[in-house]
Amino acid sequence: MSFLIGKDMRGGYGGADILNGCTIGVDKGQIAVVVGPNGAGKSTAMKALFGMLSLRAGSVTLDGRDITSMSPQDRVACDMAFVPQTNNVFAGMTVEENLEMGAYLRRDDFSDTMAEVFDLFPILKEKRRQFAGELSGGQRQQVAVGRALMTQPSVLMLDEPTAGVSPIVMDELFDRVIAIKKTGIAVLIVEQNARQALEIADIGYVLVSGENRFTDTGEALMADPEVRKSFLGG
Amino acid sequence: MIRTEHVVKRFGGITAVDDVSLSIDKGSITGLVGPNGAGKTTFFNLIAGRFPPSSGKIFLDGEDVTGLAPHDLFGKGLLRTFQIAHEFTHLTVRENLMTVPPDQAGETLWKAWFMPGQVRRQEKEVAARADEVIEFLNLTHIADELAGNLSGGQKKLLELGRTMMVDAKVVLLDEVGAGVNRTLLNEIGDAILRLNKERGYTFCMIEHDMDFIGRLCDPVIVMAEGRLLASGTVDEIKSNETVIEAYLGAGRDRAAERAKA
Amino acid sequence: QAEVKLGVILGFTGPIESITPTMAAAAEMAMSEVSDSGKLLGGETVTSVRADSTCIDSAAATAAAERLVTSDNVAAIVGADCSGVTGAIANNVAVPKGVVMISPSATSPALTTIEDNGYFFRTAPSDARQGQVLADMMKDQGITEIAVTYTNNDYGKGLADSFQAAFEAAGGKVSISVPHEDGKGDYSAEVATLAATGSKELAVFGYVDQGGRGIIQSALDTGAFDKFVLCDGMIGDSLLEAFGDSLNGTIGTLPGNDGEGATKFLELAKAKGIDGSGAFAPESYDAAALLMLAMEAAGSTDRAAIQAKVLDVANGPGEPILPGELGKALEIIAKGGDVDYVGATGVELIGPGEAAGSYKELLVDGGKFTTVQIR
Amino acid sequence: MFALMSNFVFVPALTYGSQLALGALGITLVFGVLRFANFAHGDLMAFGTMGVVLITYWLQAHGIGIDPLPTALLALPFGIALAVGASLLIDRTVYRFYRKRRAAPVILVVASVGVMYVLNGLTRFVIGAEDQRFFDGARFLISAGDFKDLTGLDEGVTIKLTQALTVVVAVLMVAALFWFLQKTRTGKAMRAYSDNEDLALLSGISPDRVVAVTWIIAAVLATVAGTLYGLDKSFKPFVYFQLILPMFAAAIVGGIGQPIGAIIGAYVVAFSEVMLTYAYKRALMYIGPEGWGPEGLMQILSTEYKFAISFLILVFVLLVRPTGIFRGKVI
Amino acid sequence: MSAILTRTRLAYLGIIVLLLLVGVFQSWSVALVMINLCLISAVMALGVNIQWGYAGLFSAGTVGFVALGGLAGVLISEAPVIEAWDVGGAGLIYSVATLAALIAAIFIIMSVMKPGTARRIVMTCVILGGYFAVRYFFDPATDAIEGVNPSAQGFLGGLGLPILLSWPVGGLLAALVAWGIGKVALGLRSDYLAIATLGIAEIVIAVIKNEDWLARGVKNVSGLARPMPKEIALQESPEFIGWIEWLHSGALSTVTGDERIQMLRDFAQQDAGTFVKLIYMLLFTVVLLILFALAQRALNSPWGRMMRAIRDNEVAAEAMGKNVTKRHLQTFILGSAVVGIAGAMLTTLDGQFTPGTYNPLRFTFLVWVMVIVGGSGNNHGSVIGGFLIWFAWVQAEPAGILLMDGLTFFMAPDNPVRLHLLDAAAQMRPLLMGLVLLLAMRFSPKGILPEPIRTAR
Ligand SMILES: Nc1ncnc2c1ncn2[C@@H]1O[C@H](COP(=O)(O)OP(=O)(O)OP(=O)(O)O)[C@@H](O)[C@H]1O
Ligand SMILES: Nc1ncnc2c1ncn2[C@@H]1O[C@H](COP(=O)(O)OP(=O)(O)OP(=O)(O)O)[C@@H](O)[C@H]1O
Ligand SMILES: [Mg+2]
Ligand SMILES: [Mg+2]
Repeated sequence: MSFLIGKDMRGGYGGADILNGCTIGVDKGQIAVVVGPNGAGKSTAMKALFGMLSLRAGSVTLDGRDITSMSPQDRVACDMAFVPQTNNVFAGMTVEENLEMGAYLRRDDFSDTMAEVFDLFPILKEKRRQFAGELSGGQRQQVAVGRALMTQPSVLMLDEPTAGVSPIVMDELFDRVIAIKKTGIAVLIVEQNARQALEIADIGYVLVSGENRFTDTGEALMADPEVRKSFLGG
Repeated sequence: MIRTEHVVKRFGGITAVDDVSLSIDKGSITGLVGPNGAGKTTFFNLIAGRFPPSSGKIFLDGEDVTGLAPHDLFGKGLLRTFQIAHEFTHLTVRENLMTVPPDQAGETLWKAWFMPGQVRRQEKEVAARADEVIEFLNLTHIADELAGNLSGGQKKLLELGRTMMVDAKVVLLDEVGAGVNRTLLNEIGDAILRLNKERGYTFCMIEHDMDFIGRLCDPVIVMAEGRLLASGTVDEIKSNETVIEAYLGAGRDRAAERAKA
Repeated sequence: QAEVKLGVILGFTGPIESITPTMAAAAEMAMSEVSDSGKLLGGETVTSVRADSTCIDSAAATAAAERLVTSDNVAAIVGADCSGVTGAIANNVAVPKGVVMISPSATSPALTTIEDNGYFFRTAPSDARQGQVLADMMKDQGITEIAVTYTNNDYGKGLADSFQAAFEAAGGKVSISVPHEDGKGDYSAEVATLAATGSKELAVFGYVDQGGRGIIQSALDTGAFDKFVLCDGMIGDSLLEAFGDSLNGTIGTLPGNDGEGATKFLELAKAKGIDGSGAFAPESYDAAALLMLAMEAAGSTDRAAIQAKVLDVANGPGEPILPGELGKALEIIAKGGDVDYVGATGVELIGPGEAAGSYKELLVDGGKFTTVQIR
Repeated sequence: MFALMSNFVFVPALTYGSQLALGALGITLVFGVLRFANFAHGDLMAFGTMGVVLITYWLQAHGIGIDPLPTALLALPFGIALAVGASLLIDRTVYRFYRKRRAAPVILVVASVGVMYVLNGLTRFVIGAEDQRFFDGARFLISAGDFKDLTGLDEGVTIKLTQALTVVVAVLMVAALFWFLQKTRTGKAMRAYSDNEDLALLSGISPDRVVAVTWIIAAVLATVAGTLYGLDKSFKPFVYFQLILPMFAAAIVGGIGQPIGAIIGAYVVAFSEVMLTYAYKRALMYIGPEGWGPEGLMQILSTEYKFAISFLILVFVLLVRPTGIFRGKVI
Repeated sequence: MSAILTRTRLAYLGIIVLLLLVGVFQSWSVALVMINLCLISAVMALGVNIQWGYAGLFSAGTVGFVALGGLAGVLISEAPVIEAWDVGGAGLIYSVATLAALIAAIFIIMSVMKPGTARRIVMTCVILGGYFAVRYFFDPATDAIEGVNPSAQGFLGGLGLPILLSWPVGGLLAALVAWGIGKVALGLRSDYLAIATLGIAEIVIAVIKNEDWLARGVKNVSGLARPMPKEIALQESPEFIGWIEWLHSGALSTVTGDERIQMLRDFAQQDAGTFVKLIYMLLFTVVLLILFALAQRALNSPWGRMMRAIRDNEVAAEAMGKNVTKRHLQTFILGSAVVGIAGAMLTTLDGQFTPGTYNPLRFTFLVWVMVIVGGSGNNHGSVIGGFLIWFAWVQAEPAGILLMDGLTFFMAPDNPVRLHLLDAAAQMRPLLMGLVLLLAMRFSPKGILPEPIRTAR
């Protein structure tokens, strides 16, 4: 049983179901990567895991506890963190305030964490007083990830964190993700930069039409010619 | 095709584009790369008339177009996509596409009122074209879905699709690849090549995926901190020390290391 | 037996909503007086059906009036209040349907000439007359220059115009004439402008519970003026309650020809817990009373028959009738006698069915209105 | 000269401006956090003040007071409680529904028009449409007479107690609100919520709490503004309802969503109304040589156009700075 | 698609039933009065829907355009006041000419001089000088005009043309002013545009209220001409009487003599009102149908699609070659013109022009409520909203009284609680109106007839 797992999830946005019984799980100290074509339901699955979508069937458990009907902000209190794919910064707040909001539930001194984030994304330190809405696409993405890191989560969920991010930062990011997982955190990533992501993945899911098509270790998926051809761009 | 002379753009104290002079050749597929915040998108916005440059001049096909409004530039055959998708949320995917063609008879009120025949005929043509594009982008099953309800990647596809609705001269693509499935992206690459070859479109594309750039673009221009850093063929760029330091990093080796770890 | 219904259409919501409840209560006071007397058409009771004129929304007022006339089947109408809606109701409902309406407060001179087929009356005199009276009064007081502010509607504007014409004809000078909108939050700009003329007195043509009061308050607060000249809409005890002795020396006019009717009305109202001094309350009482007397004179509640009798009961010859004497009046009429309804405001309807307009000159003395003379 | 300007221009405009400011502050706050223009704010003011008035009457009837200050200040907490209760209840029954459904702001605006009507009716239903005067206590801080005696000048400056009170309270309220929004956690959470609701959720911010706090503050502001206004002028529901337009104008001129903007905007509206229509004749006579006086009244524009002027200024400000004096929100 | 169709049909059916109920339980006459106002409201709502529903323009200046439409009623139908023209016409024309010269001068300075302090100084001098020059002709002229028989005239009068002409002219007048306003204000974003247009509307109304020479200002113009004979004229006209005799021949044949004359008189009185209202209804319906057809066709055409695209995302629309500014101006003018037509219709129906009526709460926000409750972006919705909200607005009042009566029927007639409640019954009107609004929005948050998703081709 994984640390965080969404089992046989079914549900959607009111019309036809988007998730058709998919299962996604990740363990502590693991990186799980979800790939799949556009519109497969990857983001939807992430939202479901985070309680931003009510499920018609299936369950979400965290550390053995059923949290299917828990509200998102309570999940934050359970040390889960999520970076959505779109709309993932407070555009009208400064970069620094964005990070502070990430630490909203923390009562301790979070200046260390902030320093770490600034280390990881030096550009943010430079732009700390600028409104996030005025940043470039890639910079915003960095703010978004930085905000999630501020919570010091035990589960970190990232929806396409590298979209629009320059190669050098992407590398940093993946390095950082590996470092994070090594501290015993469960990391769940949705990626279209699938090959890089699967390289570091302990477990990979290929999602198609809201169903699990393939589930295996990252390496194995990378090696599977069919997966490569249909989903990883050859 | 596009030429800029000493173009500068400042936002308050920030200089996003700093004295950029370059030209994009007719019929080329030019890549534009650079670290986050280098000013690429801003540069596109300047060319496409989203806002006027603080100083400098912009030429399209030899004509000075500095300060023209986006719709005027569209009329001159310049199309662009947005890095952060700008779909028409409450229109369906098909309607999103059908909105694009210019000079539709039905967009003039009195024709819409009093010449329904002509309008209907034209609508049919436009719809047919939209359906072709939809099919090409694998969006057929959601052709009637509201664009606001699409997934992140689908929205990017729609962005691209809009440029395929008209015969353009220049197309500016701002990270169409980000968030798009790689298999599909390859097909998109093919389409870009085809449009370039068969219809003579000029492309300028911002992209962070060097493989994709490598496959399509020649030449490649690198920007950093608002300035022009380098330009040349993909291979030249990839081996350029300053570019590696500022932008590419030691990506390849590190990935290999990681795989081992 | 069937009840007799009278419509009361006033602006219960809208800009003058703070004075209309008293007006309606006064009209209903007359109705209950008649009902209690048991003498109308051999013991009919009269009930009022209220409707909201909104004061400004002609369309809503017309709909409400239409309802009164065709659905509630009222015999006649007391109302409306503001001249705009009054005109709309008269033109579109009352006159076409042949229903008498008596307005207690629409004073616009323009209403004198509407094509009313004889169905529109008012117990409030036209502004033209009051302007003259005010001018005369001021001349007698030796005032030669005055600043004027009026409520920006046809009542205020009409009065200000006619006053200015009369005053200037008499050699006076209006230093400035400034409109004010009712129901606004602040009148300091108006008062500042008025004060800047250097005039010593301020004429306020407005409503006692509305902008007019705001102007006076602002003027007193800033010490700009301490003597005011008030029109009928401004006369009310609530003004004195609010400002008391600071108004001493202020003068004003109120329709009515002798103190007796007004005094009786005030007593009656007081007994019923109504503020009889409220703006247009006496006129409302008179309007209702007139309608019921006319009904008795007509011997039926037929609308056309009522119309034919209004002027008869309003004017002499006949026994003068004061407020509180409606029972007596009904009796006289039933016996075939003649009455001359005087009422609270000294009703005397002239030519086109409006009050002739004799006015009391009032002076605030010791925090009270006292009648100085009749004009 | 100084006295003249201060009496007729400065003091009244400052007072009116402060009254508007308190109202505009509430509007701007609700707009800033909940992202809709709350048309019911004027009537919320009236509703809360109604509570104050009723309690004041009761206190007065029992001879309880705090002379020279007005009794209403004692009753204020009760009025605030009433308004807070009402706005929380309204949020619960009306706005929450639309919020959960992510309705467009304009839907909320129209819902607030509905609330406006309901509160409107309710207030009058309880206390009536008539004027209520509930002011007691000392009237003047400095009266014209005192001032003349004090300084020997021949024009008196008057400052009413309520005027002073209004200005002081307005300043305090703004300072407190500003501090609260910029510096406290809850304040920042409110801004974050208004910026991006989903993401606020993902940061562990409880939307219900943010919304509740917003309404509580708005209700407090409304009641205080309403009470101060009522003390200075009088309480009449219709006027409160009419105040909504200048209050909106103030909030927007200043840049909606910006507390400081609301204050500045309110003073801009108030001062422009008074100053542009003021007849400068007498003032000029003081400056000019003895015996000299201008022909006309020296009025820039006549008072007929008082409201038009404040709106004209508003339009002008917007054309020069399209989102208000302090960059307001754009939705 | 068909679900939407049924919903639309049901909504219309519901409205018809409501009006029938009014006819049965109150009176047919009331029902007719309501229908006429409903029709006008529907036209207004249609106009606002064009602005908001199609293009997303948050214009809060509706009341100004209603007033301008109304003004057209006066300017077209009133007889010209010759004396006023005699005494003030020339002065007024001079002042207009001066104004034109001033504007020309401003443009010349703008084009000839370079921006800078010098230009600013010259500009200020010219504008100030021009202002006083205009006032120099304007003030005495208007004073003279206002002095002509002030209690009945005191204005220039109109053209003395049939009042029906004022409907298109009202639309044109509104369109003209909308063009000016749009040029200035349409660059503003949502709420800022709203407040700016609100302000401009206030200015328009202030001008109408205070410039007495134009249309008597707050002194009102009453007794406007009608497109058909007045009721009292009808009651006297032999043809009409003949027609009534024919219509009621059954009932009339049962009585004779005086009784018959009396009955005939009653019928004539009753039917004259109905006749007039029916004619109005017919005229209004024709206008509504024409405007509706045009609006509907526009909305469902590529033009409508383009407008919706602009509403959704201006930046993208601009990049797709749509001239957003121009289109905004176009819809703003169109919507305003429709509202202006409605304003002229309203003035015609009222038979008078009373500037005091023009209150933003009644004509701007109430119309907004109609559009939103009906369903913005849906023309049927606007019509339904116009009908429903006007219905609620008018019926909330008797309903309030009825409710209070019902609630207190068990109390003694002089029970103070009952008396207070009955006294406060008028206040039930806003309360009920608000409740209706909130309930309607609760049960269909996107409006009674939401904007359809255009899937079918
Ligand atoms: N509206 C604005 N106001 C202030 N600064 C801005 C604005 N838009 C962009 N910038 C700044 O200009 C710089 C260039 O931004 P731009 O979006 O052009 O970068 P980019 O090269 O496209 O980056 P990316 O690859 O991340 O998309 C950034 O530092 C950004 O913060
Ligand atoms: N708010 C919404 N309402 C209705 N349908 C939606 C909504 N969001 C997404 N969908 C639909 O759900 C499907 C899955 O969307 P989802 O965002 O989960 O895809 P994804 O796998 O993340 O794709 P991508 O890689 O492009 O981000 C899509 O077909 C989309 O049209
Ligand atoms: Mg996704
Ligand atoms: Mg970019």
